[in-house]
Amino acid sequence: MTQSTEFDYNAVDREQWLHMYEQMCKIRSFEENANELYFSRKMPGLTHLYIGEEAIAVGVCEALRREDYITSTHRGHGHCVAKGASLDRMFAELLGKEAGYCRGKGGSMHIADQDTGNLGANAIVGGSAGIATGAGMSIKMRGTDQVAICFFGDGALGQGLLYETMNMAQLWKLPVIYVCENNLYNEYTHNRETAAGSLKARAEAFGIHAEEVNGQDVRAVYATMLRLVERSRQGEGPAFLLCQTYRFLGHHVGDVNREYYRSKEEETLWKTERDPLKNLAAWMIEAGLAEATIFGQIEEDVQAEVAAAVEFALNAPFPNVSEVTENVYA
Amino acid sequence: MTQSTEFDYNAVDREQWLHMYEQMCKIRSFEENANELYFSRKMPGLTHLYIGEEAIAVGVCEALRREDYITSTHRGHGHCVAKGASLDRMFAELLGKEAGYCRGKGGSMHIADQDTGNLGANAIVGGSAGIATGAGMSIKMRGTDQVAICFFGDGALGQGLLYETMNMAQLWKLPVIYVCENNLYNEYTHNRETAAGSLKARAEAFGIHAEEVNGQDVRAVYATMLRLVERSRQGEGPAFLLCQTYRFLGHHVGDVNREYYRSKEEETLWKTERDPLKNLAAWMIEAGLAEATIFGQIEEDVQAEVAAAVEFALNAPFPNVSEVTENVYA
Amino acid sequence: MSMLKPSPTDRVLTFSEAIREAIAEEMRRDPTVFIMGEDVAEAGTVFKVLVGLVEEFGPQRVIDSPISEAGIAGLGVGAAITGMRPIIDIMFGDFITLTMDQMVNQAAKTHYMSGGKLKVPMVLRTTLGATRRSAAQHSQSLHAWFSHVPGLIVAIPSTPYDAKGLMKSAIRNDNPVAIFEDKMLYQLKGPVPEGEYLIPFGVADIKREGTDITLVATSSMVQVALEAATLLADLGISAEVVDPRTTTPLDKQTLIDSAKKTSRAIVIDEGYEQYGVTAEIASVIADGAFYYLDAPVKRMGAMNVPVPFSPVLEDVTVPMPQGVVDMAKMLCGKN
Amino acid sequence: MSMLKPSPTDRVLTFSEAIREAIAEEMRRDPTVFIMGEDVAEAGTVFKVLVGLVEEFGPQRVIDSPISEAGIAGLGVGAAITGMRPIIDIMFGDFITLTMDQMVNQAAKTHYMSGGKLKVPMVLRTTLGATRRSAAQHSQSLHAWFSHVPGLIVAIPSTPYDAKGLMKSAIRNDNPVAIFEDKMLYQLKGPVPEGEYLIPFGVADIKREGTDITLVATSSMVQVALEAATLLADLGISAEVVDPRTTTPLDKQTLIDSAKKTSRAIVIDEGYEQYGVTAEIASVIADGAFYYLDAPVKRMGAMNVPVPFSPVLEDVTVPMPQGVVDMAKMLCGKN
Ligand SMILES: Cc1ncc(C[n+]2csc(CCOP(=O)(O)OP(=O)(O)O)c2C)c(N)n1
Ligand SMILES: Cc1ncc(C[n+]2csc(CCOP(=O)(O)OP(=O)(O)O)c2C)c(N)n1
Ligand SMILES: [Mg+2]
Ligand SMILES: [Mg+2]
Repeated sequence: MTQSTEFDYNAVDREQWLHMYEQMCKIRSFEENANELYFSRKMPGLTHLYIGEEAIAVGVCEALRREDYITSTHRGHGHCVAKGASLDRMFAELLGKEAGYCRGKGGSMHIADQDTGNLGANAIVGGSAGIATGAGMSIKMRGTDQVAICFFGDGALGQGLLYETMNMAQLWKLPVIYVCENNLYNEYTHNRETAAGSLKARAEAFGIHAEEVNGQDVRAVYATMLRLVERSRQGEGPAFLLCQTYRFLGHHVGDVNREYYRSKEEETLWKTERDPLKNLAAWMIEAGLAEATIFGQIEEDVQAEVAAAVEFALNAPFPNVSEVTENVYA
Repeated sequence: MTQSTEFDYNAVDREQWLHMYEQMCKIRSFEENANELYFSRKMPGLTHLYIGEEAIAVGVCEALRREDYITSTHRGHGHCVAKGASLDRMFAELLGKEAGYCRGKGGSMHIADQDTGNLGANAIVGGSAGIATGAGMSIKMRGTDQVAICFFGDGALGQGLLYETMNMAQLWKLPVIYVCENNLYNEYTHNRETAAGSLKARAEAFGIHAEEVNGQDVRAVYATMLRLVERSRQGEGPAFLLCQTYRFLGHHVGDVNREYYRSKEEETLWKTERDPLKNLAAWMIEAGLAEATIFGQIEEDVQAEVAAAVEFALNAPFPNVSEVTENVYA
Repeated sequence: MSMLKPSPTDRVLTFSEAIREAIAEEMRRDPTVFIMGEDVAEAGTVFKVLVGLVEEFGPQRVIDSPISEAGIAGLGVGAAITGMRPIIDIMFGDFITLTMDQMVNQAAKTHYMSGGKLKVPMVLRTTLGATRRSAAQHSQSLHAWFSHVPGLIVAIPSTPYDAKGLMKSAIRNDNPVAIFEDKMLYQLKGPVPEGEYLIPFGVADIKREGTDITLVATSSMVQVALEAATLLADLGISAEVVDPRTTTPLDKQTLIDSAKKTSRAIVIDEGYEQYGVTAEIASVIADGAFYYLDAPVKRMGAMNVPVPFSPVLEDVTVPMPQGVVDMAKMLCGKN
Repeated sequence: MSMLKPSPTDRVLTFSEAIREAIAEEMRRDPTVFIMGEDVAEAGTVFKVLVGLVEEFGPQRVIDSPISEAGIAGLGVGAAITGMRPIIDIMFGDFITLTMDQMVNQAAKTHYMSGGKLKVPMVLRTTLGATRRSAAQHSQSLHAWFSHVPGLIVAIPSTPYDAKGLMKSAIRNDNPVAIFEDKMLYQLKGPVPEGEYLIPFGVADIKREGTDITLVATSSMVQVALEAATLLADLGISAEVVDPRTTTPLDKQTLIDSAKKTSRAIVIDEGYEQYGVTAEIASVIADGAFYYLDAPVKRMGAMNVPVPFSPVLEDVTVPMPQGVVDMAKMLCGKN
């Protein structure tokens, strides 16, 4: 939580902050609706909500271009929205419809959208570290100035693959940024039980430039990422960004009674004092960048957009059964 | 290469240093004979010689008790000898004979000898990190004060498994000591091409106590290990020991022309100035602990023992073909 | 004792309860048994199979691990070689991909490579099965891989009774044993006697006797086969349902004998059909019962596609009773 | 063009040279092709197959990697999705154990899971085969595992001609392709035409025509089968040797047609026999040629034991020509 403070937040356009607010708002509303679709039994299976962590996806993706790559996780809706996917096709995917981003074949845990550079959510914890790093390798070989972002949770630091790929990224100075979303838990286990030593030092051991940031503050995430992305574009190699955050709800939609692994007080603290949306709005109002009413307006607009997207998805047809054997091979 | 200097080498008995010399001598002679067995086509397959690295195996194992565990590598003869195995049964294993430690089924890369706590050489680079760490877990659960040593090469730091297991070792304070034999090469590739950042920091990132030592100086290795072993026996958890070393010969017996990956000068430097046997002898003579002649005497005795062991192995019978289907299941 | 079948008067347990009971009994009996995996302790696994164990045995023996499948499998091997009897919990069968080196190159070979000196008495429990809307990386049935590997034992229970007996045998066995539990079976109820019993490996169980056709089925496909057998009975076809219970070792004789008796066979398993368990079993029967067969041995595995998310697609990828009925009718010449 | 056979007047290359030539040609043709693995550059791999490539293409395209099999497979997937055509070199087939998650959960499924949008045009080359005195962790033939997985293609060449043509097809294919090269074949010589040619996947090749029995053989077992066929000819038995060349996709029709013609078949492959490639092929033939077979389809795989080090033990674990001859004589009723 260092250097970022040097960044002058006022150098950023009011409109851009509002855009980030809107993006976070979209993610939150998307997730609330996904939750609702689950409880009303309209969505098959389970899904992992990103509520509470919105500032990371938005702060990171705001520092990217459309042609930059991201790889995402089982908790991937936020990354997908922030990178620019449209909500209707996302909901359609969650419902297993033909109009979904993956024609219903992937579902929540596998949404990919190459048009916005999203190489896919991944249901294997840490499983996308190779893909993101390989994308970085490809960027370097093709000689573009893209970057590749690898999103993953604190739990993914348990996977050996991550260390293998960080080593190669640093050896070959690949433009990959590892973004660790440390929400303190691996499913139902606090990471003090699963992670020894320092999370950040695990990247530093490979000589990778690493920083830590308050993941509830979109300004800090954005400002830090701008720097890290620039470094990578300039050929300075990979970076690691440790974001401190919290998921406000369960590990997945069905994880409702959580007291056996974390306290209500802890949840309340984060929800009330560290809500990334509230905090951005409060700062903008205080800094005189926006009036309070504008945020309500944004929320309303977003909610209308999300409602329409849900409607679209609910009415969309399922794929034809014959599609089951299509796309096994290219 | 710090703390160890605090150790008073004179506190160690002259007999013990001579014993270490003898052990190193045994390893060297064992390896020279293995090389010869290969070139005279009496040994099936290839083998990886430990010549030049003897001080590590001996310095480490000298700090252990018989009931402590070790796991070893493809370059494992040194560890096996130092832990107390007998040479005749080792040679018999190298030749695929029934009298071998594994009844000829394992060969050079799989010698195991549970009577001396050797849980086995391993032909998967890094593959024994789980076994050693699991042995540490078992020690802790069974409540003994044993320790488990995991020997591996610098190349094994490329394997994710090592990071997964170091994390657990530190989380649970397991009595495991990771001994990295950094001989600079992964087969035919210098590790500056394969390892980014700091090798030692890779253990430190997990909060593991790590030290570095001159792997050509058996005194330093022994003194350092004594401390690390004691820590682990006392329940202070794992440690990591980075040993700087060099293999004097090829990656395996067939690797004879090495100039395309390392220079003759480099080899000569290490062989002449950093030979662990010569260096120990020189120090003992200089410190007045031994006369020059004694080393020649030790060598002669060892060579006789080794020659007898080779003889035993050459004359030993192969296993009966019907044994091929035995020991698949316990 | 070990070969007993459950009796209808036994108390009823779910598949999940039977597994928990087996593990609890063995942990009480033998202090070297412990279980380790992701969220096995307070959460009792994501499928809730182990709920209550940490309360009884404490966190020293019911151990929440980091998300390190290769690592915990490796620790299992090391602990097993040095005197413990670990049970390693791998949440989804799809994640055995991460344990292959430790299971196949280490666990399976240590005994042999050491000339019989070292033993690896460990259990790897994991799951299989689709139709839970979990998509391609959480729905596979990959037991064919382990079945291919000498040195491993692979158990694949289909009833609460078998699940308990096989689990207890696995824990007491001196070899690495992989147990695949179908996620869709956890709530299945069935009789489980109170007393202690074990089920030996390599002994198939005839789940239903019949005379016209043999349905060899594994895991939840046993339920599919039993349903099909009921439907077939209405059509006048008497189907015998045989459950191998372990794929390695495989009770070839019972399978062959059944096929010799009925002269027709279908093999049903939820792994991918290509190069899957059905291939081994079908070829064993086609060879062993060659001179008795009136029709080719047919195979029904999961469709050879990654498991799709969309329910309308996913449901057609696994064998269903009606499909078995249609195939059986064809083989029996009834159309 | 692609279906041509080599002609006896073609120049002679070793298996190893044919592979190198295929890769070099494709690297010249397509700048997105690169190769990465342990000791592939200056050392040209431990088997010396790639010697000279780094000199021609430079270390940017012939890349020495750390000893990170999972990692390099993963990088391959990512590079392939984003426009490159990586060839990932996994030294010993035993080490694919470390790549299973990346190959099976990522490479094989990405195209399907993305609804056809993303493609993974990567090649994983690795080895198989025993009898090199390399013991249990360096001698396995694990191609049955990948063959089981929809989304992967598995090629397993037996001659220099096939090796070149299959490698070129693999590099140009838009799917993940695994190629298993037998370490014992690298020095095998055979005709390879100068010009460009490709071998399509899923097309078996009849290596020798015959009328009395079909020997389906893969990789180096093709040589074993050809030797057996020569010995059998002396006994008056005419054996047809069929090489599937790819296990997935499998050219079922050619195998079945051959068995229909000869009415007897033996399937020979160097993987472990249990749940191995022989099981799939045998059951396909036993089903497809059911009404034509005069004898059960027999299988000969590697013995179901970890590969022992001692030469006297190792040599009996793999199928040998005499064993094939004995089995064929039995099936043909000549004793
Ligand atoms: C390799 C693997 N192991 C286990 C799981 C099951 N699983 C899904 S999410 C999860 C926890 C992940 O924790 P973290 O990486 O911190 O992400 P978070 O859910 O907190 O966002 C686990 C264990 C998995 N999907 N993949
Ligand atoms: C997982 C795995 N990958 C590759 C190999 C092939 N291989 C054998 S030894 C070796 C180099 C090991 O280097 P290092 O760990 O430094 O040990 P050293 O040989 O230098 O003692 C390699 C790549 C292997 N045995 N296992
Ligand atoms: Mg987390
Ligand atoms: Mg080395």
